[in-house]
Amino acid sequence: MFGDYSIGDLGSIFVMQGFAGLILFSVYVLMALGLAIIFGQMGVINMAHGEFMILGAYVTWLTSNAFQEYLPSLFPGYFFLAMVLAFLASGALGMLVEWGLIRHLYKRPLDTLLATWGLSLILQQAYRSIFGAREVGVELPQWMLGSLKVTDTIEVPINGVFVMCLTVLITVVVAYVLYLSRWGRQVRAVVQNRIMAGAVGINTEKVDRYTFGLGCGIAGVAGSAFTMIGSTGPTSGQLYIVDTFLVVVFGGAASLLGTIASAFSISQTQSTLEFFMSGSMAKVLTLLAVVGILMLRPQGLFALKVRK
Amino acid sequence: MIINSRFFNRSELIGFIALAALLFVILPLSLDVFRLNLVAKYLTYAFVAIGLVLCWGYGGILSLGQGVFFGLGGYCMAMFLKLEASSVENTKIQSTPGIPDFMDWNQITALPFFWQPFHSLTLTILLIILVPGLFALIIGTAMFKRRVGGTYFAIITQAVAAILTILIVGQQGYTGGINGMTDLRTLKGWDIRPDHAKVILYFFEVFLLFGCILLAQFIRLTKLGRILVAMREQEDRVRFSGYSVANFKIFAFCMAAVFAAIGGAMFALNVGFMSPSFVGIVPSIEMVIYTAVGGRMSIFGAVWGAMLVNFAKTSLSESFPQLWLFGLGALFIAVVLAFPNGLSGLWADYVQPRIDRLLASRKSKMSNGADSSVAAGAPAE
Amino acid sequence: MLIGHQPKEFLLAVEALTVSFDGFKAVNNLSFYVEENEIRVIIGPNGAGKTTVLDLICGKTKATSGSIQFRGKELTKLKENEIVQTGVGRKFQTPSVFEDLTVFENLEISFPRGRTVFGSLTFQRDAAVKARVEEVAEMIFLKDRLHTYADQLSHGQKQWLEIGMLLIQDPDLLMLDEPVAGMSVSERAKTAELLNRIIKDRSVLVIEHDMKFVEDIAHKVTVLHQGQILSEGTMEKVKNDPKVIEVYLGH
Amino acid sequence: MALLPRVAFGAGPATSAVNTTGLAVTDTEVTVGILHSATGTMAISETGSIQAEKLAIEQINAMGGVLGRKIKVIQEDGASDWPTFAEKAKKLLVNDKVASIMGCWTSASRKAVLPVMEQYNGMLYYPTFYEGLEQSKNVIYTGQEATQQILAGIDWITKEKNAKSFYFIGSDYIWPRTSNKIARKHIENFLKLKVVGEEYFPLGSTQFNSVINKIKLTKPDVIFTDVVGGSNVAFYKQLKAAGIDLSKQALLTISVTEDEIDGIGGENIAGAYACMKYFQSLKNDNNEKFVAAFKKMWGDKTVIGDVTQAAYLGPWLWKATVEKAGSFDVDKVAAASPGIEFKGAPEGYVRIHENHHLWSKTRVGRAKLDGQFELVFETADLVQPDPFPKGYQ
Repeated sequence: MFGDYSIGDLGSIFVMQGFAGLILFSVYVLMALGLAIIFGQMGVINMAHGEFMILGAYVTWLTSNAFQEYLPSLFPGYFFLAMVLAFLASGALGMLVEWGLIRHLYKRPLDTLLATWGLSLILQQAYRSIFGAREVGVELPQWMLGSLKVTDTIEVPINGVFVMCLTVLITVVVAYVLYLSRWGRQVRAVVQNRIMAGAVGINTEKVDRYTFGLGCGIAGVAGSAFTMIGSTGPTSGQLYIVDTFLVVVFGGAASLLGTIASAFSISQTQSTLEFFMSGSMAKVLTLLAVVGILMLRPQGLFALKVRK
Repeated sequence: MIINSRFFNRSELIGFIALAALLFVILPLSLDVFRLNLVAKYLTYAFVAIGLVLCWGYGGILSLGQGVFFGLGGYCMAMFLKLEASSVENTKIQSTPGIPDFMDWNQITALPFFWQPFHSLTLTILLIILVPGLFALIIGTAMFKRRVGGTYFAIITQAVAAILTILIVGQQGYTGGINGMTDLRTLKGWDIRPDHAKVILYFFEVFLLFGCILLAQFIRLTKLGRILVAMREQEDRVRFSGYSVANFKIFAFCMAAVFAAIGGAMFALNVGFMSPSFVGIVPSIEMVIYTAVGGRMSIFGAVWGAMLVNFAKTSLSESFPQLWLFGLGALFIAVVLAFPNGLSGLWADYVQPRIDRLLASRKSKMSNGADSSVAAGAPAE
Repeated sequence: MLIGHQPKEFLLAVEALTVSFDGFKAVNNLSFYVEENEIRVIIGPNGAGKTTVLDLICGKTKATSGSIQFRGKELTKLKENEIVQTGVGRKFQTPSVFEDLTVFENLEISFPRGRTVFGSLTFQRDAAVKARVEEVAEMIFLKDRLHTYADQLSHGQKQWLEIGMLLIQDPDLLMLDEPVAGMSVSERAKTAELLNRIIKDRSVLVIEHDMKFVEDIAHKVTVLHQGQILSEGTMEKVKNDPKVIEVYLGH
Repeated sequence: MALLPRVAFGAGPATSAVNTTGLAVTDTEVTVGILHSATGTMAISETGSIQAEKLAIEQINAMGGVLGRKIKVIQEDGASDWPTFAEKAKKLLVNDKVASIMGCWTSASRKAVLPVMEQYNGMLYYPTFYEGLEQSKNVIYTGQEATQQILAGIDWITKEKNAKSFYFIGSDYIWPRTSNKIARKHIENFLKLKVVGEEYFPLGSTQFNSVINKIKLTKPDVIFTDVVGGSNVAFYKQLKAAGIDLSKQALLTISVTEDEIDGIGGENIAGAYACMKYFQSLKNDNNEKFVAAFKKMWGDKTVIGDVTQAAYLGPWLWKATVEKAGSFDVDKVAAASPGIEFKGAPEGYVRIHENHHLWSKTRVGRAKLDGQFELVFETADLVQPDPFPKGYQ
C-alpha cells in the first residue's frame, strides 16, 4: 500500500501516526488515572466513572458559555478555569456519592458495581433532563484550534499537545500526592490495613472520601479535556468505561506505573493497527489481545508478588 | 415431576406452586396475546437470571458477560429461522436468491460455511447448547485455572461482551450487523407470528423454564450445590478439602451460559428477532440486575425479578418515558443498599414469618414439613 | 504406595526449600524430615516463616526452589487438591469453616468421595457417610449440633469443626496451625484431649505457641527463625539450646 | 394556538364509512401513534422528529383535522432499543388501533418494526434518509433513499472541484456501508474515478487521528463521510485540529444536518458540503412559515435538519392520502398513496412515487460558521426514488 509514496511522505506520516498514538495514550491515561485511584486503591468498581467525566465536560461547556456571555475579553483563557471548576464539581459529586452510597459497600466490592451502574443511569437521565438529549458543542478559544507546523509535511494538532501536557502534569501531581505526600501515605496505609490505619489515628472515613473525590475530580478534568477532541452528550460517558477498566486492569490495578504502561501499550497497538485495517477490526484485535494477555497473566503487567 | 418435601422445602413449594399457577393459569387467562407475548419476552431473561443464581448467587462468580451467551443462543436460533425465511421464492428480488437478505446487501453470493449447520433443526438445537457451553468452557478454563475471580473476572467478561458486539456489528455480511436478524417467520413451516403461535410458544417456553428451574433446584440440592456455597465463603477450605475449585467454577459458569443461551433461543422464537443490542455490556448488566432484584440466592426470586423489572421497564416507559431511567437507577441502588437479598430476602424476612405465625396455630396438622427439609440439607434462602 | 513401605523412608522430606516474596526470603534453604506417626511441633517467633512452611507443603504458596517429598511424591508440582488427595490435611490459623452450611454438611463436604464435578452431582448421602459423619461429630464434641449452621458455633467449636473436617479426610499427614489459639481454658483442655486421640496412626505437624501444650504432645520440636532452622530435637534439647534462648529472650 | 379559530370536530363523514377495519376512529377523533426514542443514545437525533410531527399534527388539527376528526396522539418511547420499537409498534397497532404511525429513525428500528407493520397491517411514515433496498406497502419513506441523496451530490462535487479521487469514512453499520457501496459503484463505474480509501469505525468511536493521517498520506480530492452520532463531533474536531482546512480540502457528508452541527460546533465544520434534500436556510414561503412555527412551538434555539423536515411531511402526507381515499383503512390509504402531493412542504414540493418513496430534489449546502448551510446546488427537477438501483447492487 505504500508503493506510491515518497520516503519523505512516509516518514512524516509515521511521525504523525506516532503522535496520534501518543494522543490516544494521553486520553487513556487521563481516563484511567481517576479509576486507577478508585479501583486500585479502594477496590471500588465505579461504573459511573464515565458520567463523572461527562460532568466535567458539561461544566466546561457552561463555563465557556458564561465567558462568552459575560467576559468575552477573557474567553481565550477560560479553559483553565473550566478545568479547575470541572475538578471541583466532579470531586464534590464524588464525595457526596461516597458518603451516600459507596461507604456502605466497602465490604462488597461487586455490589459497588451494581450500585454505581444505577447511579450512572440516574446521572445520564439527569444530564438529559438538564442539558437536553442533544450533544452540546463546546467552543474553544482560537489559540487551541488548528495545528503546529513542525516541518512542511509534519503537523501536530495543538489540542493534542495540550492534552499531552495536561496528562503529564496530572500524572506528576497524582504521583506526588499518592507516593510522596503525607496524605498519600495515609491512603496507602488505609488500603493495606484499614483497621490498623484507624488505630494509629488516621481518619479512615475522611481518607476514603477524599480519595474517591480525587478520583472523580480527575475524571472531571479528563472530561473537560475531552471536549477538545470528542463529543459531550448525556450518554457519551458510556463509551469510555470498558476501555478505561481494561487499561486499569491490564496495568495491574494497584500500580500507577502499570496504568501508564498499559495505556501506552494499548494505545500504540490500537493506533498502529488502525493504520493497517479498519477502525472496527483494530478495536476488536486490540481488545482481544488485551483479554488474551490477561488470561495468561491475570495480575496485569505490573503487579507485585505478595504474600496473601 | 418429583415434587416432595425432600426436593422443595415448604416455602419453596409454595413459591413453586404460586409461580406455576401464575404462569400456566393466571397470566394466560387474564392477558391478551400481546401482553402474554411480552411476558414471554420477560421470561427469556428469567433463564439467564436462573443461571446467574447458580453462578453468582451460589458460586460467587459475577459474570457481566451473560449477554454473550444469551446472544450466542439467540443467534443460533435466529440463523436457523432466518435461513428458513430466506427460501429462494421469498428472496427472488435479490441478486442471489436463497441467502439471507443482509448477505445479499453486502455482496455475499454464497452461504458461508458456518451457516450450513443451521439448515438442520436438530443441529441448531445442539449448537444452541454447545456453542455457548464451549465458549464458556474456554473462558472459564482460562480464567479460573489461573485463579482469576471477583472483579477481574467481571471486567474481563465485560470486555468479551464488548468485543463480540463490535464483531457482530462489524461483520454485518455474516451477522446482519447492527440491524440484527429480523423478519423471522416460520419454524419448520409453522408460522411463528400469528397470535395462536405466540400462545403455543409461550407455553412451550414456560415448560422449558420450569424444566430449567427443576434442573437448577436439583443442582442446588446435590453436594455440588453445597460446594458452590462453601466455595463462595472459604475457597481455600474447599481446595484443601480435596476439590478442584476451578472445575466447580467452570461448571457453574458453563451452566449459567447454557441457561442464558436457552433464554436467547427462546427470545429469537418469541420475539422473532435477534440483534447485537442483547449481546453488549448494557443488557449483560441488566441481566445481573434482574437477578439482584429477585434475590441472588433464590431461583424463584430470579424469575420474579426478571418479570418485575421488565414489567416496570415497560410500564414506566409507557407512562413516564422521560423518567424511567431515574426509577430504574434508583431501583438498582435500593436493592444493593437496602435489600441485598432482593425480593426473596424481603419475602423471607417480612412475609414468611407472618405466614408462619398464621400457620403455627395449625401446626399439629403439618408435622412433617420443616424437619425433613433441614435434614435434606437445603441451604438457607 | 510401594515407596512408602520401604524401610527408613521418611513420610515427609523437605529439602532446600526456599520462597521469596519480592526478594524477601520468608523461608530460606530449609530442610527437615518427618517420620511416620511422628508428632512434630514447629515453634518460633512471629515472622519466622512457620505458617509459610505449612503453606508451601499444602501448595497454597509455590516454592521458589527446593523440594517437598511426601511418600516419595514431589508435592511442589501438584495442585492443592491433588496434594490433599495424596493424604495431606491442613487446618488454618483462623477457623475456616463454611458458615452458611450446617455442621453435618461441613463434615460431609470433607468426606473423601465424589470430589469431581460429576462425582459431587451424583453423590448420595448413604449410610456410610452418615455413620462416618456422626462418628467424627462425636469425637469433636458436636454430635448434638449436627444440624446447626456453622455461623452459630463458638470460636472453639469452629476450631473443632475444622479439625473434624480434617479427620474425615483421614490424612496421613495432618498439619495444624495454632489449634488452641483463642480458646478458653476448658476448651483448650478438651482440644488437647481431642488431639491426643486423633494423632494416633498418623503424622502431625503442628505450629503452636503454647509451650505447655507443645511439651504435652511433641515428639520432636523444630525452631524456626528468619526462615531457617535454628534448632531441632526433643523439647528438652531445644529448650536448653543457647541460640533458642537468645532468640526468645533476647528480644 | 389561541390566534387560530376554534375548530369544531365531528362534521366529517360517518365513522362506519371511513373506518371498516376497527381502527381507533370515533366521530370526533382519530388516533395516530408517534414512535421514536425519547431515551437512550438515539434520543439526540429523534427529538427533532418528534417535535416536527407534533407540530404538523397540531397544525392539521387547527385546520379542522382529518376527515373532520381531530388527531389524537399516543406517543411511545422506542428507547433506542430495536425490539422495544417492534414491541411498541405492535402495542400501537394491536392495543391502541392507531390509524398510522409516525416513527422510527435508524434503519435497525425500521427493520425491527417492518415485520410488525406488515403482519398487523399498519401504516408507517418513516422520516430518515436511508440505504434503500426496501419497499413495503405499509411504509411511506418520507426521507431520501441512498441513490437519491448521493448521486447528484457526487456528480456536482466532481464537476465543481474537478475531483479525481475520493476517500470514504463511515460508521460501521448498514447505512454507511450501503451508501458507500452505491457511491463507489457510481464513482468507479460511471464517473471512472478512483476511491483511494474506505474506512469504518465502531459506533461511538472517538479516535480518528489514524484515519486522518491516512487522508494526509493519500491526499484525496474529496473526503466522503457518513459518520453518525457522537463520532461526528470527534471526527470534525480532530480533522480541524490536524490542520485539514475544509475551505481547501473538499469534504462531502451525507450524515451531518443542522442538528449534528449543534454538537460539532460551526467553527469545526465550516466549509464542508452536505448532501441533503432540505436545509433550514432554504428560501421559500413554505419554509419560512415552517421555521417560524417550529421555533414558536419549540423555542428559538432549536435547529431544523433534513430528517426533522421529512418527519414534518409524514402527518401531512397521511392527511392528504386519507382525504383522497376517503377512508382511514390502511389498505385504501396504501393504495391511494402513489401520486399524493404536498405543495406546502418546506422543501418545496414532494410527491409519493409508486414505490412509496418521495420524489424530491437533491441539494448540496456548504456549512457556515453559524451552524447553518448555504445552498450551493440543487437539482433542477425532482429526483426519482430508486430503492433497488440497477447497477449499484
